[in-house]
Amino acid sequence: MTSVEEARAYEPPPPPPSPPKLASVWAQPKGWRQLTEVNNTFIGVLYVGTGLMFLVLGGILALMIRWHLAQPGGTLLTAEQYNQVFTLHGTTMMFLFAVPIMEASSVWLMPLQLGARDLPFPRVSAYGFWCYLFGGLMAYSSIFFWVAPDSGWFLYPPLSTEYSPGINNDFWLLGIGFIEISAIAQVVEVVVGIMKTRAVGMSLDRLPIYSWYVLVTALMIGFAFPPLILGDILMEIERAVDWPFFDAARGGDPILWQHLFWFFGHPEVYIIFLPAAGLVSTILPTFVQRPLVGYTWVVLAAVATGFLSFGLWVHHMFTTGLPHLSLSFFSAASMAVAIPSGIQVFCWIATIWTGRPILKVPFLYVLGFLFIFVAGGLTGVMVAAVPFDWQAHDSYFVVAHLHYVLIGGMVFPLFAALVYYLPLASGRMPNETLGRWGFWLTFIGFNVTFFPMHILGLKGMPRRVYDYPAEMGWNELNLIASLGAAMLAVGIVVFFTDLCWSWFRGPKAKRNPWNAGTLEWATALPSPDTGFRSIPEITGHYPIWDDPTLPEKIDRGRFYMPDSPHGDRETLRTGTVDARPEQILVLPKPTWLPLLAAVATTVCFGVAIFKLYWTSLAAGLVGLAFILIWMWRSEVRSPDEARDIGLGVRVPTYSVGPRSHAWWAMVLLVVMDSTAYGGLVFAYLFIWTVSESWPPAGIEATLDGGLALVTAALILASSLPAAFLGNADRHRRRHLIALLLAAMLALGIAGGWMSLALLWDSGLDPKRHAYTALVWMMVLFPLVHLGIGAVMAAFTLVKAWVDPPRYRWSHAARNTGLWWQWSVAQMLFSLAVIVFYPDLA
Amino acid sequence: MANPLAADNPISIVLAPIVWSVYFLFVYVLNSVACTKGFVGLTLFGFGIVPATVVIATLVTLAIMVWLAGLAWSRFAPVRDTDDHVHSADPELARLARRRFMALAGLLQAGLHILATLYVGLPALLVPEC
Amino acid sequence: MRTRALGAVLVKGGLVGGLAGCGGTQSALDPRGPAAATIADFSWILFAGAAVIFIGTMALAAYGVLLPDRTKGVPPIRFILWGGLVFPGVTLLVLTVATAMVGNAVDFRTHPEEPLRVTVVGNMFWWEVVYPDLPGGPLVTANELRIPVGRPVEVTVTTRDVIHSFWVPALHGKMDLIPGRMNRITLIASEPAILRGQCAEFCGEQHAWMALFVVALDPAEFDGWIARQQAVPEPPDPADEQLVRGRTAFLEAGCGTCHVIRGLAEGPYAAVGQLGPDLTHVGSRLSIGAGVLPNGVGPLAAWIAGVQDIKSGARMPSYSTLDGETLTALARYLESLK
Amino acid sequence: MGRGPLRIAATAVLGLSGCVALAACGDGNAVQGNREVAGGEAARGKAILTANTHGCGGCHTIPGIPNAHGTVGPPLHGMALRGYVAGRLPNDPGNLVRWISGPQEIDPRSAMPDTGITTAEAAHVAAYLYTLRDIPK
Repeated sequence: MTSVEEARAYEPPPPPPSPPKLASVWAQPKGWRQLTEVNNTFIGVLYVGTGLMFLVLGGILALMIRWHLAQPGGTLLTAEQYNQVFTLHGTTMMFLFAVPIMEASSVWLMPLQLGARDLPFPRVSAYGFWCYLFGGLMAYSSIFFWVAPDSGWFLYPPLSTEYSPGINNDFWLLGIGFIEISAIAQVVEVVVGIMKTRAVGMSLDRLPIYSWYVLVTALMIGFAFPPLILGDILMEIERAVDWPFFDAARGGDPILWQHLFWFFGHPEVYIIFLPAAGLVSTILPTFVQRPLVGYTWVVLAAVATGFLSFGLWVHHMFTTGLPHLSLSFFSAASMAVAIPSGIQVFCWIATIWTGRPILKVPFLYVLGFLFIFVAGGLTGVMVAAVPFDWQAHDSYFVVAHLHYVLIGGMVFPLFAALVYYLPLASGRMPNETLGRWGFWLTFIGFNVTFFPMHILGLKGMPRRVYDYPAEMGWNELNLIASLGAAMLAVGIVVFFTDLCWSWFRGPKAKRNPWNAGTLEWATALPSPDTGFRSIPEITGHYPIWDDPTLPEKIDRGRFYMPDSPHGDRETLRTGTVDARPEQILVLPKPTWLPLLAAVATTVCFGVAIFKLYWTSLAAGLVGLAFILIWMWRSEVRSPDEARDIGLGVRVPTYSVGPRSHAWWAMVLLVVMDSTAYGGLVFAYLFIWTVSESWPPAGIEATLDGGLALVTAALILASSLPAAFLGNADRHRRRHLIALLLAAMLALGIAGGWMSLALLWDSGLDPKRHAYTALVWMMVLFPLVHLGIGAVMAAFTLVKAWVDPPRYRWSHAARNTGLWWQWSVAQMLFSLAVIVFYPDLA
Repeated sequence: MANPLAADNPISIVLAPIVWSVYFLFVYVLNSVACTKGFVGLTLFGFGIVPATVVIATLVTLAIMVWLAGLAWSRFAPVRDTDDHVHSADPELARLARRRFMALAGLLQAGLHILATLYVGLPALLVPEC
Repeated sequence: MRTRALGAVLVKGGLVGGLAGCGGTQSALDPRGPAAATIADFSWILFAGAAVIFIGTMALAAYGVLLPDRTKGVPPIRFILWGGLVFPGVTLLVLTVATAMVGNAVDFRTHPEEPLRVTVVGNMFWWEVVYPDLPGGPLVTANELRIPVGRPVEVTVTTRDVIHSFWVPALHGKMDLIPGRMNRITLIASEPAILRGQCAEFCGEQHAWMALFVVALDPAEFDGWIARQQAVPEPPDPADEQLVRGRTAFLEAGCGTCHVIRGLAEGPYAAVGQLGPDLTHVGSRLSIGAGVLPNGVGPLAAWIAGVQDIKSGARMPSYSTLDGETLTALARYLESLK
Repeated sequence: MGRGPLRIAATAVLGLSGCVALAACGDGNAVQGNREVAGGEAARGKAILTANTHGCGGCHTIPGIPNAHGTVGPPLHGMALRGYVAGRLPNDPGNLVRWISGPQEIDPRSAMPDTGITTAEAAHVAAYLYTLRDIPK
């Protein structure tokens, strides 16, 4: 590696203008049509900005809480209003700020760091963003009418079901449930992007460290959110049509919700923390001017955290009276997860040791993060110890702990990144003086606010109380915390002032102003819509430190794809492990479809809050239509076409099967869906464990085994043609595929009909008992999947009939086959469980 | 997917955590069902059925982890000193560095999850089941 | 026990001082029973350990920041191996075992002495307390749990509506009250004391005002209290017109639809309701409204006339339609039920 | 408005401007009569009200006392300025203490019960109430 000092001495010349064709295909549309832009540079900035807006909105709620609690007998809010405010504060910060802004950061930054021009599914990013913006505003707006959710951000039944008849919690279930779907969309985008669209030579062991973190996080979202979405669906069904999943009086169990919620809720903490740790691992080396020490160790730590954090969920349920040994298992996993955190902290400290720290504002935030996060991690180990948790649980100690971990572990790195990447996004430098004031006010204000809460909790103050007696010895600490909150707020205002002022008025930044080594700093400033002028070949973790002339070489088009000779937006698809060039991905141009589909989706969920189900259904169909049009316009490439990407390499523009990004997207979707289905099976088994007998006493109706067998046979038969779809596709047998799809649909519809008949004839009333409700869900869930598969199959057939010359059997047929087989597997498993399991148990 | 144990298959990085996840789920479900369905009182080799099974499961898991660690070590040892090649333009040297990365990651995963398995298994000897 | 001594010094030294006044302590750092004491000791060890680790880690970071670019002697990988993997690995292994042992030490289910059994039923937003198997028959009271010092008390907790959590920090940790489930926690008080507890799981509008007092009494005093509580209250002295009027008002205002007063079970307005707290000996309790007001004639009158104002969302309406004389009489009558 | 630090600051500012106004207009707005309670200490009165031993805050909204925002009885803002106590007794220290300690003697039809407060305590409470001069507009 060239010494860092040499690299610093070298300043690349200003970039020559891009070739006109390349510049024009990536140019943003003007005026209102700018809303049609799907490029990550545009969407990413809006996305991050929206996240920051929700930080401010959530912060205002936090200030209301602290003002109200500054003294006992606060009169700013009524009890009812306080409960809405704290619920919406938690909901906003978790679902509308922390998770989305981390996804936003990765949508904006990932392509630059990977050396791609854009992520593989720009329209999905755009759709996800618009859904988030509209859904978030919808959920948040409830507070303006004092109908915000008021059962806590965790929404425990029966308080959130039987005892909350108003529409408050529907805002949560439908608003947040909807945003979770957009989170899932970004998972597909980011995972496939990291696996498939990297600079040449960026093999797995040279992946930028932030990408590892984002990859792990995205997969965690993929496993953690679906069970919560399932839980949302079950709860909304219980609220809307009275199927008693969580109603103890009818055999349900409120604890079931807690399992589903915390199976999401604990990994959630790491979903928020890991990308932030990735930002720290990216920023810190720049400010010590040395590579990160222990790259492999940090990767290990991120991956291990991803797994271990799924073994923690019950530590939110230590006081629910679960068996002692079960608590111990989760206590042990909660301790184990501290080790990867320790490894990361020591890697960061070791990196600081090897270099010469430059105490600029981003690095101050990194140091502030280390201080607060280590403290929060240590209290985290304390609450992992079961007996201590019995005291600390649901007290202000936990409020202190979680804010140390989340603000320290996520907001500080985020602020570091906002300052650090300001030049890359705006081309201007932040103001050092304002930045320092902002940092110290934020850092001291934070500790003054939250440190006293540790003591408050141990002195017996529970969480989520709108008031407290004056004689408990809590007054002074509460007042201190409130004054600290004011200071923290001032710090954040100063921070944002710096950010906004510098964005428009800061001094122009020179290229690579922090002298960083990672690839994103090789672009011109601000980073152009085009991304890289040519897609580089790299040989290490810090390409610019390896070769300080790299930016210049990129500017001069010395690498791959220096122009856009066919007038398409393109990026390079490379091999997952070795990152050799494999294919040109032709990307979509600006389109209204994602925005229109998001509007329709918003209406679909929004009117459902007010129980206007027919309007909701209509809006849903309109949204589906937009998405089908969007799909219709995809797939225009010929499998036979190959293009020259420069340096004497020719690659195809199309691929199918496991090499293609579309196949991976479908596989990811199926994997994520399987955790939702897994959650449903868990729910069924869980209700079995809490029932005295099985089927539960008093339920005489039974499912007809013969009818079930016929259903299973039909459904299974329908998967046969689906299995041959890929093979027929390989041989381009168009008519055979049409025949297979038709057979699949016919058998599937017959089987689906029979499964409904099975339920109908059984006489099992879903409102009667949690068991009967779950039997219905076990069948309805795969049935809805088969229905989606039928839409996909019909789409494939119609497209073939209407548009045969341009249409090649490919993604649509294969993905339909994949989806169908997965749905069939679900249905068979469901039938086996509901029909035969009662006998076995 | 090709052979998950192959040296250049990235799956090798996550084998240990996958084994741990299966183990964890097994002991948790076992204890929950034993407590709710009332067979916690049964004995196996003179021990309660739950602690005995947990101990066996822990030992089996540890054996798999140790084996994975050994496999990773056998791959890591020959290329221990090739870390610098991560910055090499030569594809062959770069491949060595990649092997080193995967072997080391696999080794550390196995080591870390040996600890995690011990943490989970130990309390079974100390804590009452229900 | 040395750690507790240290803790006591810190508490008295004012670091965490300012103990609660008349309401009784609610601090986990001021234990009045063996379980809370063991947990407090454990907590002090955890704090001390965490403080040492925190200061050590910050010192390492500060060394790196303040003394830059030296060859600091330790090869980074070995530094990470020992600092990030081996040290926490061993520390946490010890902590896992310690956690298990402390957990066992505060688990009094296998205590040799026969426990006193009590059932606590959560309601939005008050506590029903039942002594189901006393020699003189079951006893029902509310928002107050009186227990004998030294004897284990097995508290069975459940709920009539939403999830609540039973938490008396000076005695033990929390245990949730969950619909359809019976959870148990065994408590021991080590000295006579008045302790405050509070619902710890968010349960709706008045979660903040769902307090419970635990009064630990010497066994003899406890037996005396039980005997007094089991007795049916004497009817008021006919000479005291105000008390007689208060009792009549209680019945005629329909209070008996929701409340029980033993001895008033006859007649068209019988006080046999099961929706609110049992008021048989309401005058003997430390607080009314589950900790929102102290007991007394004034607070009782305020409560009856202004429940929704004092504790909005409570399941009792404000009886502000009673005329002044009736209200005062009613308050005095209830206060007389000692 | 809350009772937060800003409220305190606002009160202080209002109070100051009130003093200035008083100085300017002579005694146009001044308190009539004696407001000195023999044996009453406002600070102790405030402590008694805060502890809420007699439930005062359950019925009355009392400025400066946390958790005293009852609406059963009248709010006690500006007690130092009010003309009558209980609608019948001139507002002077003796009458106020008498009313607080034994309302039923003065008016058996009143909804305000004898709370068991002692005369000495009542004097402290009265002293505190006579520190209240603000009436919200």
